[in-house]
Amino acid sequence: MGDLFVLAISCIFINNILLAQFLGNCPFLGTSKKMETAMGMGMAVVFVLVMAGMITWIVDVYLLKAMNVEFLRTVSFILVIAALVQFVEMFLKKSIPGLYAGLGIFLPLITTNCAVMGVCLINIKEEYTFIEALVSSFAYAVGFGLALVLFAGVRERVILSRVPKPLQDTSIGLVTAGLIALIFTIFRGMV
Amino acid sequence: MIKRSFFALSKPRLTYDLLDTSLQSAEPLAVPGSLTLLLPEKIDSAKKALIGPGDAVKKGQKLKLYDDSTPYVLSPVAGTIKGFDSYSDDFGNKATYIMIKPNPSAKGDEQWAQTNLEQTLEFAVGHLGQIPGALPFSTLANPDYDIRTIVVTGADTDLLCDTCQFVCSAYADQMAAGARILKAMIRADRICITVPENLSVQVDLDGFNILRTSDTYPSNLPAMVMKDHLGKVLSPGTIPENEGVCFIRPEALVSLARIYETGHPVFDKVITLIDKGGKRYRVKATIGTPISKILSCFNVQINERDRVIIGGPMRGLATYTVHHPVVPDMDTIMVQDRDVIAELSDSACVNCGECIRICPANVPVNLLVRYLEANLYEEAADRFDLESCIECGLCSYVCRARIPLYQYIRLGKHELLTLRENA
Amino acid sequence: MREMLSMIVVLTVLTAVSGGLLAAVEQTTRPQIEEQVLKFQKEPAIKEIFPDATNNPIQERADVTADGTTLQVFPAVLSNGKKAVAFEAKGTGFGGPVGLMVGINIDTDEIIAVRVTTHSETPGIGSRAKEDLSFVSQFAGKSMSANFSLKKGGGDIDAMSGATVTSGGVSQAAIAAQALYKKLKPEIVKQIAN
Amino acid sequence: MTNTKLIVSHAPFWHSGDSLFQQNLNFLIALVPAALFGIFKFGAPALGVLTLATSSAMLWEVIMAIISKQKIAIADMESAVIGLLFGMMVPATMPWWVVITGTFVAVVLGKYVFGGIGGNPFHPTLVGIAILMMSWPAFLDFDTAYVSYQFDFTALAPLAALKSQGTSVLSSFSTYDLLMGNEVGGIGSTFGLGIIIGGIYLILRGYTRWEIVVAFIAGILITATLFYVLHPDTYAPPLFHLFSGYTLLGAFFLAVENSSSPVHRIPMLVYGFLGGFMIILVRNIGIYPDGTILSILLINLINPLIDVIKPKALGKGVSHA
Amino acid sequence: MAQSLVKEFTKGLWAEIPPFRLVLGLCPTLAVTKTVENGIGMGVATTFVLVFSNILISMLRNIIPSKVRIACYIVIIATFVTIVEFMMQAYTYELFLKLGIFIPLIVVNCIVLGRAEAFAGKNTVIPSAADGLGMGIGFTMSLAALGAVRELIGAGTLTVWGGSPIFEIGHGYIPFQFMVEAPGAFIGLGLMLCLMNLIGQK
Ligand SMILES: Cc1cc2nc3c(=O)[nH]c(=O)nc-3n(C[C@H](O)[C@H](O)[C@H](O)COP(=O)(O)O)c2cc1C
Ligand SMILES: Cc1cc2nc3c(=O)[nH]c(=O)nc-3n(C[C@H](O)[C@H](O)[C@H](O)COP(=O)(O)O)c2cc1C
Ligand SMILES: Cc1cc2nc3c(=O)[nH]c(=O)nc-3n(C[C@H](O)[C@H](O)[C@H](O)COP(=O)(O)O)c2cc1C
Ligand SMILES: Cc1cc2nc3c(=O)[nH]c(=O)nc-3n(C[C@H](O)[C@H](O)[C@H](O)CO)c2cc1C
Ligand code: SF4
Ligand code: SF4
Ligand code: SF4
Ligand code: SF4
Ligand code: FES
Repeated sequence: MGDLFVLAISCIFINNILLAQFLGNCPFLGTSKKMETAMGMGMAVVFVLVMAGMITWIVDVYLLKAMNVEFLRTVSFILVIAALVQFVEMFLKKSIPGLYAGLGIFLPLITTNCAVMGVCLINIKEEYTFIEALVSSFAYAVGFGLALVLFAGVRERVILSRVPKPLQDTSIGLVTAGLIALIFTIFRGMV
Repeated sequence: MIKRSFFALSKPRLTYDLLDTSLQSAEPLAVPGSLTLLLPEKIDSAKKALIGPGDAVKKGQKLKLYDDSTPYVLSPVAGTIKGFDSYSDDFGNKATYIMIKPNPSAKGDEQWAQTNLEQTLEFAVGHLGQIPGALPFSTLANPDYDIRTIVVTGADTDLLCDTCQFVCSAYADQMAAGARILKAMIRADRICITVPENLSVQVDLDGFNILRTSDTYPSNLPAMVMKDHLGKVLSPGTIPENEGVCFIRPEALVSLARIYETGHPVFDKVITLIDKGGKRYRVKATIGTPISKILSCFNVQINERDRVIIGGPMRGLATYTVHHPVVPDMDTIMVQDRDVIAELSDSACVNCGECIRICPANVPVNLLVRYLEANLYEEAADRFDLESCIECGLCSYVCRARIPLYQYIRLGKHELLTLRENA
Repeated sequence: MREMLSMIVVLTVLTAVSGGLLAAVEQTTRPQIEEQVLKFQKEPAIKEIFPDATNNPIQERADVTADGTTLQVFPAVLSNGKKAVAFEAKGTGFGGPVGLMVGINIDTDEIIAVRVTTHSETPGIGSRAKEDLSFVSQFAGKSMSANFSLKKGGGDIDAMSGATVTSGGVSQAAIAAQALYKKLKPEIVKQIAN
Repeated sequence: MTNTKLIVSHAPFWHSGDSLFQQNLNFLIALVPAALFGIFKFGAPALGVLTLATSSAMLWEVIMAIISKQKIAIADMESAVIGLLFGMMVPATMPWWVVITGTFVAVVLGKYVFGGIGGNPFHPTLVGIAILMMSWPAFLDFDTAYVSYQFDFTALAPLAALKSQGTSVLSSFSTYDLLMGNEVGGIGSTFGLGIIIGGIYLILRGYTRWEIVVAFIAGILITATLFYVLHPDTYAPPLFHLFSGYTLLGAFFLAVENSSSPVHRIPMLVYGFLGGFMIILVRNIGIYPDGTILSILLINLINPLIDVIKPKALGKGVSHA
Repeated sequence: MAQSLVKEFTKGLWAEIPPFRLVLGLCPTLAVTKTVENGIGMGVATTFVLVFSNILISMLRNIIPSKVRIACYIVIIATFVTIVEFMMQAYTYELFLKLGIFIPLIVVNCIVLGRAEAFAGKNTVIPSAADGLGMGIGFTMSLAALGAVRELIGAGTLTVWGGSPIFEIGHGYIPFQFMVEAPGAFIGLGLMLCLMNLIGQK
């Protein structure tokens, strides 16, 4: 239990998927101009990542490793994630329209998001157990959401300040993200 | 002007001035050789005006531009219309100056003689809309509001001003009479009057519901009086009238009483002039008198780049011309030397939080100003309480970056209205 | 229906072709990949640990197993005829796992030398563990039963200044090597005897 | 009189007289005791670094304004404060080119790119120091910086010594010594008493928000006490933390930077407390010897999120009659 | 024909150069540009996948039913990604170690799927190949440029291929380490973007 807690803390802060592992940067910059959007994306990622983390772990251990075809990992993971996103989208549309309306436009974005694929691959590379993989997927997703929301908070203000013209928009967004990555090194070595 | 104190751990406190008792009466000023009336409607060259240069006007005559227009002014004298000029205010609202040359020999008060002085609201709306003190009859008659409470601002709303206090003490009887007339016209349940809690002058206020207001600015502003004394907090974007409350000047009641007492219209307005040194002068001037006449009467010298402010230091309006006339709601004229004028800047908000500390309405001014600068008015209203602002001007007074915040906010509200009207 | 069928057929065929192709590529590249891994990760370290080896430890590598633990070992015959073995153990440093190749004299259970193999430490700070030998050379000559903890933790090893975390990782790896060696030594001796 | 040009400006026509220049002038005044002490202790090189840092920061501001054809805004002294604070946080032996590179990073990456005054989401000086720390840590190493000096006290940076040698070194640093600046460190960051006096001056003058300072110090003391009470052998006592390293400078001068800190009361308290808490967390379980710089940058980062906790605006939520 | 081919090829080199113009594919851009060498390696690997997946997809575009088109594209792309992965492991192992997880992640690189969907699925083989090659080279150039800036400032060297630098600033230079650290990647890219905006404005 304690180990899982440490794992979770480490995935959220120390090895933050965005700021320490460089995964999921396109949505990081794309969906952080408004707090509302950022929160929607954060929630969508938590939802999909937890499910993807579990399913790809099962696929890897019970299919790929069992049949000794690990070289199909990339192909099968991406298919699983794409199918999952499609399925989640259909399911939500039918059964929880409220949530679907909230997440809607962010779901398709997630398929081509390094963070989801990356975490699934990390789970395998680190040889996590199923429970560890579950915790790590959830915690990485929370870390993604946290970084995204923090970034959006700052960015909402930066957009309103008098940023020199050539630096506006993505450029200053990247500079801000860099400083946030610098700040996140504060958590290094804490577990 | 009040300075930031050396140790400023607590927020600055600005206090109202009490009645200047050295001025016992208001000096009457002779009718000048030319008067200017301000009509809040612009001239439409496509339409044929009812009045034009050369027309003779009678004292008390109702002057309108067109048949179908609502705004009107009353001519304070008998004389001749000399011409028109256009005038535009702060937000580009257009109005018209009507120049009149008085003719002392003309007998021109028939207009009023012909009219029966009815004590009804309909009559008042049609004929008393421009009496000194500017009683808002059209508001009182507006069927959208259900005005049950009248609040007389016996305590002046802006700093330095003491006209209202003066009117209350000098014309207490007439004020009470005016209140009875008003009560008869409308269905008001009660008439309140605000009085500074430390006012030493004894004023007879029988029949009024007395509200003692504190001496700290902005406790005399309508929204604060509503909250502190009437127990009604205005929701953002509403005005006292929405809650059935109407704020009027004491002088409006005095004028009402005088008109029904004498059967004649009155046009002399009590005005306090505050010169550069803070010395006050009290004058009774005919509506339409150019400000320059009042200034020269007291030998108040105006130099290049000085300011002439109509109203008090926190909420007044600087005028660009000393020819601007006395209007029915003009109580105070303040002259400010160019040397004491605080420099404003176009700096960005530095987030010092001074405005947050002082804002009586808890408006997050630091963020609000960012959204206003970016022209995001809807967002400013939804998330940053633009409409909660009671327009006291304190944020601008303390702003460390010297941003004209008060003006931004007024402009923001104006733009928001335009936006919503166009939507 | 036709559309459905064509969807299924196309996807299945595509996936099958992809699987076949990848299987073939994997088969062809496997030996080359194994060689690369050895060449880049292990060989340099082993060469430094046993500069005077008379055999080729890489070629003579073998897997030894005991109690379900498998370890790849590199046996060496030194120029003075002594027998030695090298294997890799892992610890956790500042930026991730730190691999440590440990070379041991089988007869005396003394460390001949250790070298960092893989790491992802900060260049110039933690990476000194690999580049600057003054730190790892502390291990040389120590017995496999010595205390490999850092001095801060009560052991014998001086941490690198400014890189205590990396130092801790290396120390962790050395301690892991101790455990492995203890467990697998009989098997290793058997293997080398062959 | 009739044709006199009048000034048409907007209400209010009074101003409290406060200005950015006043604020920054007072900031500089408040920094004087600690800076002077640094000059006495570390001699001419310290004076050189402080002057160079202050002037180069102002120069960068001018250069950037000229390049981007903007109004030059050094008269508000904001960049002087950024520069002086930078100088006060670095050792007296820092080479000139490191100083000017540092102030360049602080002024340009910390402030200019965000649109200048009021736009910076993080404390510019801290951005400069943090980036320098990551790039050229050797120039910020106080243990090696003063090898040529002779001191009559332990010439070890207290926090670095604590990190590398554990609590056994604590006996070499008395609370009195730390408070009176008998330690090595940044030019202006060692004289605790001077910093406290300057800081209190600023609070009284109303130029810093006391809530932040108080909550910050409370965060440090409470967190450090918790650690200390649980494991007195492993962790340093609270006062050691409060008086060593950049802590006091952080509490009184860095965490309170306007643009990057909250303005509402509860957010200020949360902000300050979290800053103090993170510092102790970093020192006790993190990798950095001193956590002040990154902790303050971290609370700068969360500032926009927490500064939405504010008292309800007048009439908000009141239903229409 | 030849003219339009040239156009398909060159648009990726400036007008639509990823990731500057299309703000996509940021992860590899940020993560692997510590050195020019890494940038080029990543770029070449991505180019390989782009060209071959574009070719194959344009060949099969009439057979693939539109409803499962994305799935098919993904399978094709993933196949080539895996091939690259094996090849790099076998022949450029050191580079493979440095690029790590970002090689399999080419599969989710928005640029690759983006080109498949936007171009190869609608065009014939030769233009698709030209498009893929142009975009790939543009991407490689961007990574190399960012890598050059970061490596030069952050390490004082330029390493194009094979591990040893082709250029060193000199022994007096103390590398500005920040630029090769994670935060430096964001800021480096942000400032380069600013530079491109400045050039674009003129
Ligand atoms: C060493 C020094 C210390 C000063 N200290 C203060 C001070 O504590 N408070 C202050 O308001 N002005 C201080 N000043 C600034 C001048 O007195 C300044 O000109 C004056 O405050 C401006 O007056 P004003 O605010 O009325 O325009 C100081 C100036 C110097 C050179
Ligand atoms: C994390 C945290 C830390 C706090 N730290 C302090 C503190 O150090 N000092 C303090 O007076 N209040 C602190 N508070 C706030 C108080 O509990 C209380 O909410 C506040 O003082 C109420 O202030 P007010 O009602 O006067 O505005 C803290 C609150 C939180 C959530
Ligand atoms: C902005 C700037 C950056 C500099 N960067 C470095 C550097 O990274 N390394 C270095 O040794 N000198 C650097 N210099 C220092 C000078 O170029 C000069 O070579 C140095 O001070 C000579 O010192 P030395 O003779 O002691 O080596 C820099 C100077 C400036 C102005
Ligand atoms: C940018 C940066 C990189 C660091 N890299 C390492 C590292 O690779 N290994 C390490 O043990 N400490 C590292 N540290 C931490 C620090 O130098 C050291 O652990 C403490 O000073 C305690 O010795 C790093 C610190 C910073 C600021
Ligand atoms: S006239 Fe109006 S503003 Fe002036 S003192 Fe009277 S009530 Fe106040
Ligand atoms: S500014 Fe005018 S309305 Fe306001 S208080 Fe002064 S005199 Fe009255
Ligand atoms: S004018 Fe300023 S201080 Fe006054 S209520 Fe409005 S926002 Fe608040
Ligand atoms: S007083 Fe002015 S500068 Fe200070 S926070 Fe308010 S608006 Fe910003
Ligand atoms: S490359 Fe687009 S999210 Fe990573």
